[in-house]
Parts: sequence; structure tokens; C-alpha cells
Amino acid sequence: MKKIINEPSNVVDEMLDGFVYANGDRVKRIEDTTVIAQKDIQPNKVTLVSGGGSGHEPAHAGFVGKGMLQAAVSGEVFTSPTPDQVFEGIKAADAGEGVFLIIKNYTGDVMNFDMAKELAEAEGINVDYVIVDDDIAVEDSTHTAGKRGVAGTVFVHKILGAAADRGYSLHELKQLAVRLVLNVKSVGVAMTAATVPEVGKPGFTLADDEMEYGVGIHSEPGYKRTAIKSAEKIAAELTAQLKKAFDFQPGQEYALLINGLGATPLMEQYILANDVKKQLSNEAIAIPYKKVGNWMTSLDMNGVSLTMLKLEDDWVELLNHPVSVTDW
Amino acid sequence: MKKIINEPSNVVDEMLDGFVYANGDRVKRIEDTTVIAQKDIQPNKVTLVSGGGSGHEPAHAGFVGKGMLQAAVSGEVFTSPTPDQVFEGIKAADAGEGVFLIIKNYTGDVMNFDMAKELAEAEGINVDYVIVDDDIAVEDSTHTAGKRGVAGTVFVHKILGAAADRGYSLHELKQLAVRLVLNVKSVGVAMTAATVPEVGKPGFTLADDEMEYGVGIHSEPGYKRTAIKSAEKIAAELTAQLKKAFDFQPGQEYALLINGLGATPLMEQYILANDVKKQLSNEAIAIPYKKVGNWMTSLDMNGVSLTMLKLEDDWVELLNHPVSVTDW
Amino acid sequence: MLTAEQTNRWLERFAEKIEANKDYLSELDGIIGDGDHGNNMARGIEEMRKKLQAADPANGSEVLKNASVALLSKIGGAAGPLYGTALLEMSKQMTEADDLSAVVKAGLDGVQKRGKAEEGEKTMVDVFAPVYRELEAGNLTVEAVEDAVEATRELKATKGRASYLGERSIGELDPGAVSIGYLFISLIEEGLTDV
Amino acid sequence: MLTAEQTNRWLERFAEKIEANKDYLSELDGIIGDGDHGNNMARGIEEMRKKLQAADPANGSEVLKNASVALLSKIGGAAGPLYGTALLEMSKQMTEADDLSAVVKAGLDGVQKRGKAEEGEKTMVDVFAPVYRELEAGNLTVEAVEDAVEATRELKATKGRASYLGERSIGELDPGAVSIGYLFISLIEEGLTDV
Ligand SMILES: Nc1ncnc2c1ncn2[C@@H]1O[C@H](COP(=O)(O)OP(=O)(O)O)[C@@H](O)[C@H]1O
Ligand SMILES: Nc1ncnc2c1ncn2[C@@H]1O[C@H](COP(=O)(O)OP(=O)(O)O)[C@@H](O)[C@H]1O
Ligand SMILES: [Mg+2]
Ligand SMILES: [Mg+2]
Ligand SMILES: [Mg+2]
Ligand SMILES: [Mg+2]
Repeated sequence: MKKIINEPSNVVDEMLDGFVYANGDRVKRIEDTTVIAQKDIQPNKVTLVSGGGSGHEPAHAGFVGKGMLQAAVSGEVFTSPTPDQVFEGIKAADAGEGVFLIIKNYTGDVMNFDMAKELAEAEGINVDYVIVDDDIAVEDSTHTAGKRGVAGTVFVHKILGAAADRGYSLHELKQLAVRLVLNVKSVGVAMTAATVPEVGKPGFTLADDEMEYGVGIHSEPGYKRTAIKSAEKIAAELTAQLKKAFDFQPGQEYALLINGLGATPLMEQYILANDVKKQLSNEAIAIPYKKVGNWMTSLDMNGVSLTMLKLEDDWVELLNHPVSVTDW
Repeated sequence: MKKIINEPSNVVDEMLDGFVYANGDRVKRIEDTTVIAQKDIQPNKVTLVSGGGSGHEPAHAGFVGKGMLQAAVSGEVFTSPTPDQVFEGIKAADAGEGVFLIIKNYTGDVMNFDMAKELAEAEGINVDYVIVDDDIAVEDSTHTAGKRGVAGTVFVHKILGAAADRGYSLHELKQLAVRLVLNVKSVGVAMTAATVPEVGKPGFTLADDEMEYGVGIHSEPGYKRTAIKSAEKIAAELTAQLKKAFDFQPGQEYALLINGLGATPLMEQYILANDVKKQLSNEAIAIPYKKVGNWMTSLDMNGVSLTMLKLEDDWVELLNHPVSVTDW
Repeated sequence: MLTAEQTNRWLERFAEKIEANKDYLSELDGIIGDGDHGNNMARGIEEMRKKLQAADPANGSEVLKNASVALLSKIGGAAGPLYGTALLEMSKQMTEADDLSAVVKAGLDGVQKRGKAEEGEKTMVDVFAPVYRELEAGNLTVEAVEDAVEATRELKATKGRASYLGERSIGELDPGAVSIGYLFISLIEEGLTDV
Repeated sequence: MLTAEQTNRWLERFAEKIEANKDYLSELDGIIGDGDHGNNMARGIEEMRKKLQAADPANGSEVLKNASVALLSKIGGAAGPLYGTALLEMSKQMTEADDLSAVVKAGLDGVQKRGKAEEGEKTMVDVFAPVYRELEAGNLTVEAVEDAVEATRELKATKGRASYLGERSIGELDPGAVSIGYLFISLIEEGLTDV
């Protein structure tokens, strides 16, 4: 295992301290917790909390700051944080107008965030939430009832963050969130599995000439294992999946996210972007917003995912709303 | 070779098209060239051009935009661009007040940029330049007379970009650049070598339990091969090298850049940041500016580098000067 | 109701089994899940031990409640809320009746309410539910628990686990079933099923 | 001065050798450099062929100039400016005198001015310089070129190449020395050293 770490059981704690060391002008760590919170949270606005297992950096701490998340809660690697930690995150974020939770659809995350919500409500904090299940690869996969939550969550963070910054109420955020989740879909491909530090070996094995479509960000099984394909063929497969799931109609507008899973260089992500462009130019749809990079990773997994969000109303504007976070 | 590409000989062209597809609101590709240029360059300011071989993404195209570079010129993978391409970059960037070139110290880059400078001057464009040689790992390495130019170049881009945006003349930029280069030093470590697509295998081989200090961003040899060390030990070694090279004095201020080389997850970079923090806290120096992430990569190399810049005057302010680029 | 001392013995034996089998549990989870169940449980167990040693509980219900809080705050993932809920519901039930099968039933109900899994979906429910039935029938044995655990091998993970590679999960034990099995085996080995 | 036809034959033979040895050149560069020399040269050669076929040059000097521009615009890296400069300076010198050794000397001077390398630093200069001396002495042979190329094997890369792993470079040929060797061998094989 070629990793730049110390004790494998300490990676989350050390990472969070390193994160605050590097970005201490913008964020702080709530003492004795795994919560990274925005400094100087503006009062009188609904605030946003997200999080989940670690290993998806820059998600979620990299999105903490004005215009996006007010707190991010980290669990152990690929393991949902516990309710008390999420509760600490909610308290750190609360600015009096209620707290909105963005949860990825994994059994553990849903249960732990739900219990935290109960704890917060018992203390008089208004909490609402959305569960993101954008991964169209498989239904009912490992760790999840229904579809998994993956890179599309990043669009949800961005748009809800902008809306909260513009003064949306908790109720309005919930309504927007529900519509977002219905309109966001992702699908990915992995060349290699991630290696969890405490496990010390890859979550599954792919031969040197194999790749797998639809693998989850915790190395959950995908929908098809095949010989390594060209970027062109990969783009064709991934966009075909999204096309089928969305049922593209002429005149529709979409936002596009190409997401590196951790070990895939930006060069390859841009090559794929070029092939996605060619695929989508065959469709009578417009892509007024695009983003490429590592946003929702899976440790050192080599692979990429494609996310599309069918745009409604002023969502492009919200995507372009200025933020002050570490990674956007 | 597990890469998401098409024809290995086409990677640069496709990457550039993908880059423009994703970031076309900010940048354009000059037709029939490998130049990515800023759209709507402000008149009456000195403009900045940088570039070099491809494979270092987001360097250099990711830094094109207001406040940083006005054009980036890409060569083939790990191969300096040709003089005519650099000349095209200079012409694309020129806004009438002269063009400043930021060159990494490799024999090929220096010669090609120098010839481009002659071509531009022959057409009446004022050109000046700086050669960045921040890598303290080795003198006179493969491809370089003297020290190599690596991630410290990114600080040079940022500070000179801000200074140009504030109206520095070509002469003032040159003076600032010379001082920057004297004050910026880097050193790195690699766990694996990069695989150039057209070559198809790693540039050198490290055993499963080996790493090498001081490897260059084109897989040039480093200064010490050793068993894999903990993040703590790596931080100790790298900061010791920088300490020796700078001769830290009480009261000095430095900017710090932790740079992932392509395949190393952000989690590990932050763990290293935490250990660097511990090392530097033993010194009577201050670190008012810090940045962590993939800035000057080496394709899919697994490794990191550490850069420090001894700060003078208003350099922190220039580092914090707002930019509108894809990756900062 | 179990005494504080009895409950401490029960949970201490459980803790020892988890620690001894930490790597085994993670390996099982590595095959059909994400390989963290042993580490998750061990983290929770360490905290539980600390909490139980520091506490001065009046009865078994309080011990379970303290353990529940400790596990909930350290396990994380899916197992954390499930163990936390199971122990908390058992703790509550213990204050109301002395019937151990009613206590286990409360835990089972809590797990199912929290996790929405039915029997047959290859989760800890597939051990929890038969254990309750055997207890009620008055013949819970170590063998019965082990049989229930073993029976998860042939189940295909569905709720929360199925996939086109669903067959990956067939032929392997469910890690949460194994770990909850240790809880009930510890109960039997400490001789607490007949008190 | 070489005629256009002669010079085209020279460069075409050179092109064939580069293409046939593209992978070999990159492999050599892979050992002591970054493994791109064969690909760099092949890219340049392809462009050179195109340019030379499209052109209608009056004499050898013009052919070399066209080739120079093509190589300079496509090779990149260190080899691009060096080949570009070498051919450009040779082209210039050819208009002034008919002496081939003076022509080669002009190329050598250009390379050294551009790249600042002395003999003995394991670069193409270590072939260029002895080739010039042999030419001047009137006995340049294929064997002499091959010997010069072979001699780079024992040199330790210094300017631009040394390192703590400098020994990596000992025992291997310098790729640029090999490729420029092809240029001069082609000249001899086309019988142009005695014209
Ligand atoms: N919905 C559920 N209901 C009951 N038990 C569940 C459910 N989901 C998961 N489990 C149990 O949790 C175990 C996995 O726990 P663990 O690996 O610690 O958490 P995670 O699945 O989040 O990684 C499974 O083996 C299973 O027994
Ligand atoms: N300063 C120099 N002077 C002369 N020749 C040089 C110099 N630097 C490099 N070379 C030649 O260039 C060759 C490498 O070319 P190439 O691999 O195409 O470019 P790069 O080194 O930029 O990757 C070397 O083998 C050497 O012969
Ligand atoms: Mg887990
Ligand atoms: Mg090169
Ligand atoms: Mg698990
Ligand atoms: Mg080379």
C-alpha cells in the first residue's frame, strides 16, 4: 500500500487537522469532533450541513464556506459519521433560521443523520433534509436501499448553498432540494478499486485489462465488467446511460459534471470531456454549465463519473453564484 | 496502462479541446495551435505567458484568466512546446504593454521559449522572461542545466499575475520575478513514476516498498531511494531540506504549497500538511499563506512536493489577489 | 432484570469476542461490503469498555443504556445506529419486565424500525429474529445462534446489498449477523438466559 | 553546394532511419531521459517530409532551410531547437562556401551556441564534433560516425543530465547522439561527402 500516511486508524483526525492548518482563515474544527465549520457564519440564514464517510475529498470539508456548506461532518473512511458528530455539526452551523442536511443515500448515513436530526430537534433547532440518490448504475446496491448518492451531491451542495445564501427559508430549500434530486443523475466507471488505509488492499480486483461500469464511491459493485475501452467508448456508454435515464428532449438544458475519482489525472478527465462533448452534440440539448475535476473522490480509485442535472428556473445562476470555499 | 484516452499521440489535442469545452466562458483555443488564451484580455497591461510540456495539469491552462496567465502553451507530453507555438501564445496574450514569459528551467523549454522571444521581438513585441529553478533536489539533473523548475512556478504565476493585474510594467515585473525565483524552493517525493501515454510504461520502477526523494516532474532521478516512510518522516525530510536550503531565520515569513503529483489523494496531502505543520512549528517562522492540492502534476505519478516561498513586501497580498481562472 | 454485574459480564465477553475477531469481521465485510465492520465494532467496543468502567450503574438496564450511547457514538456506518438502537430498546424494555425474550424482542423491533430490513435480506435481523424465537420457546443454545449465523451464508443480500454482482454475496456470511451472533452467544455463555 | 536533389535524398534517407528506429530512440531516451526522443524526432520528420515534398527549392541550402523550419516547429523539447538550429546554420553556410566540413562546422557551432554543451557531456555534440574533425581530415566513414555514437556509452551525462543516479546514464547511448549519427551516416551513404 503506497500511501503517505501515519497510523491507518488516525487518517481522519490528521487529515482534518491538516485541512484546518491549510485553510484556517476560512474554517475551524469544532474541538473534539470531526466537524469542520465555517468561521463567521452569517446570521439569519438557513445553514447547510453535509458529510459522510471520509475518503471523498474535497467532499465535504472542501465545500465549507460562504455560499455553500456551513459545516461538514466526517466519519471514518467510507463509514458514516455517528449521530452525535452530525449533531455537533448542526449546532456549529445553526444560525437561528434552521439547518438543512444534505445526505447521500447509504443506509448508514441515512440512519445516523436521521438520529442527529432528532437530537437537534429535541434542542429546538429546526432541521430538514434531503437524501441524494443520483447514481443510476444500480438499484439496491451494497450499503444502500434504492440508488446510491454520488457526485451529483456536489451540484446539490452548490445550488442549495447559493439559495440559502440568497435567503431561502428552510421550507423553500426543501422544495428546491426535492426537485434537484429528481433532476440529477450520475454514472461512473472504475479502472481500479480504492484501498482503505485500515484494510490495506483494494476493495475489489480488476485485471490489468479490465474496468467496471457503475462502481460506487465505496467500491460497491457496478453493472458491467469489461475490457478497458477508449475514452470515446466510455463517453458513449456513460452518456447513453444518462440519455436513457433522462429521456433527453429537444430544448432541454443540463449542467454537466465530470468527476475524477481520485487517481485519474485531469488530462484524462479533459480527454473524456472532449468525447462527452461529441456525444452530447448529437442531442438537441444545451449544456450551459460544465465543470471538470476531482469533487467526490473515492480515495485512490482510478476512474471517473459523469453527472448531469436537468436545469430548471434559475439553477444556472445558482451554480454561478459566488462562493468562498476551499475547492470550487 | 489503465488510462482513459484514445490515440496516445492525440492526448494533447483532445485534452485542449476538452478544456475549452468545459471552460469556454473564460478561455479559447487559438486555432491550429496548442495555445489556450484568456478571452477579453484587458488592454494596457503587461500580459503573462507560460507553458511547457503537457502532463502537469492543471498547469498551465488551468491558470489562464484574469489575474494570472493570459496564455498557456502546451507541448507534447513532457516535451517543451516549439518556438512557433510559444510565439502564437505571445501574440494571443499581447495587449500592447509587453509580454512576460514564465519558463521552467529545462533545456528544451529554455531554448524554445528563447527562440519564440526572438520571433516576437522581431515583430515589435516587447518580451521579457524569468526562468524558474525552484527544485532543490538536485543540480544538473536529466534535461536541465542547474536546478529544475517545478511546483514553485505556480507561486510565480500567481504573484506575477496579480502584479501585472495591478499595472506593473514589464521592467517592474522582471525585477519582481527575479526576486521571486531567488526566494522559492521545492522538493518532492515519489511513490511511483508517471506513465507517458505514448511510452505505455512507467518512466522508472520503484519496488512496492520503495519511494524516492527528489524525483522530478518528468520522472527525473531524485537524490535518495528508500523504504516507504510515514507521512511524519516524509514531512521531516522535506522540511529539513527546505530549512537547510533557506537557512530559516527567526521572524521570517513563508508561503507554503503542498502539491499532489497526480495520483495522490487529497486526504494524504492533508495528512502530510498536518505533519509539515508540526515540523514548521518548531521553527521561529510564520506561514501566513498556505495552499494544498494538485497544481503542478506529473500525469499519474503518486507523490507530493513541498514548496516554500520566503515572503517579502506585499507578496501575501498578491497571493490573495482575486483571480478568475479555472484552477486556483 | 439482569443485575449491573451480570450485564457487565455479558458485554465484556461480547467485547472480547469482537476484539478477537476484529480482522475476521472486516474480512467478511470486505467480501460483500466495504470491509470496515470489524474496525467499526472494535472502535465502539473500546469506547463501551471505557464508559462501562467509569460508570456506577444501578442495574442492567443502565448498563445497556450506557453501552448503547458508547456504541452509537463510535461505531458509525450502518452498524452504529443499529447496535445503538438495539441496546437502547433492550435497556428500556428491561425496566418494564423481567422476560428476557421480551427484552430481545424490543431490540429486534428497534433494529427493524431503524433499518427497515425484513428477515431473509442477509442482515443482523437474520440472527436477531431466530434468537428471539428460540428464547421465547425456551431453548436458545449456542448452536442455535451459530446455525442462524451460518444460515446467512446462503441468503442473497437484497435490501441494501443486492446488485448485478449480487452473487458476490452468496456463499459468504453477513458480518453484522456474525457480530450480533457474538452478543447472544456471550449471553448464553455467561449463563444469563436462565436467570 | 549540394543540389536540391542531393539534399532531398540525404534528408529522405535520414527520415527513413529515424522512422525505422523511432521506438529504439525512445527506449534509449527512456533509460537516461524521459523517453520521448523517438516520438519527437518522428513528429518532426513527418512534417519535414510534407514540407520538402510541397517545396520547389532552388538548391541544397533552401532544402535545409525548409527542413529546419519543419523540424523546429514539430520536434519540441531540447532536440527541436538543436536540430532546427543545426540545419539552419548549415543552410546559411552552404550559400557561402562549398566546403562540406565548413557547413558541418556551422551546424556544430549553432548547436553549441544554442545548447551550451561542450564535448564530453553525453549529447549530440559528442557525435557532431568528431564528425566535423573527420570530415575536415578528409576521412569521414560510417564506422567513424558509429564509433563516435558508441563512445557516448561510456560518458557520464553532466550538463543537463547528471544526478545522484548519474550512473543510470553510464553504459547507455545518448539518444540524440544516435539520431544525429543517422544524419551523418545518411550523408555518407548517399555519397555526398565527396561531391
Ligand atoms: N437495514 C439494515 N437492517 C439491519 N441490519 C443492517 C442493515 N444494513 C446493514 N445492516 C447490518 O450492518 C452490517 C454492516 O455494518 P458495517 O459494515 O459496520 O456498516 P456499513 O454497512 O455502513 O459499512 C451488515 O453486515 C448488516 O448485518
Ligand atoms: N544542451 C544540449 N546540447 C546539445 N544536445 C543536447 C543538449 N541537451 C539535450 N541534448 C540532446 O537532445 C537529446 C534529447 O532530445 P529529446 O529527448 O528529444 O528532448 P528532451 O530532452 O527535451 O526530452 C539528448 O539525447 C541530447 O543528445
Ligand atoms: Mg462502511
Ligand atoms: Mg522531453
Ligand atoms: Mg461495512
Ligand atoms: Mg527526451
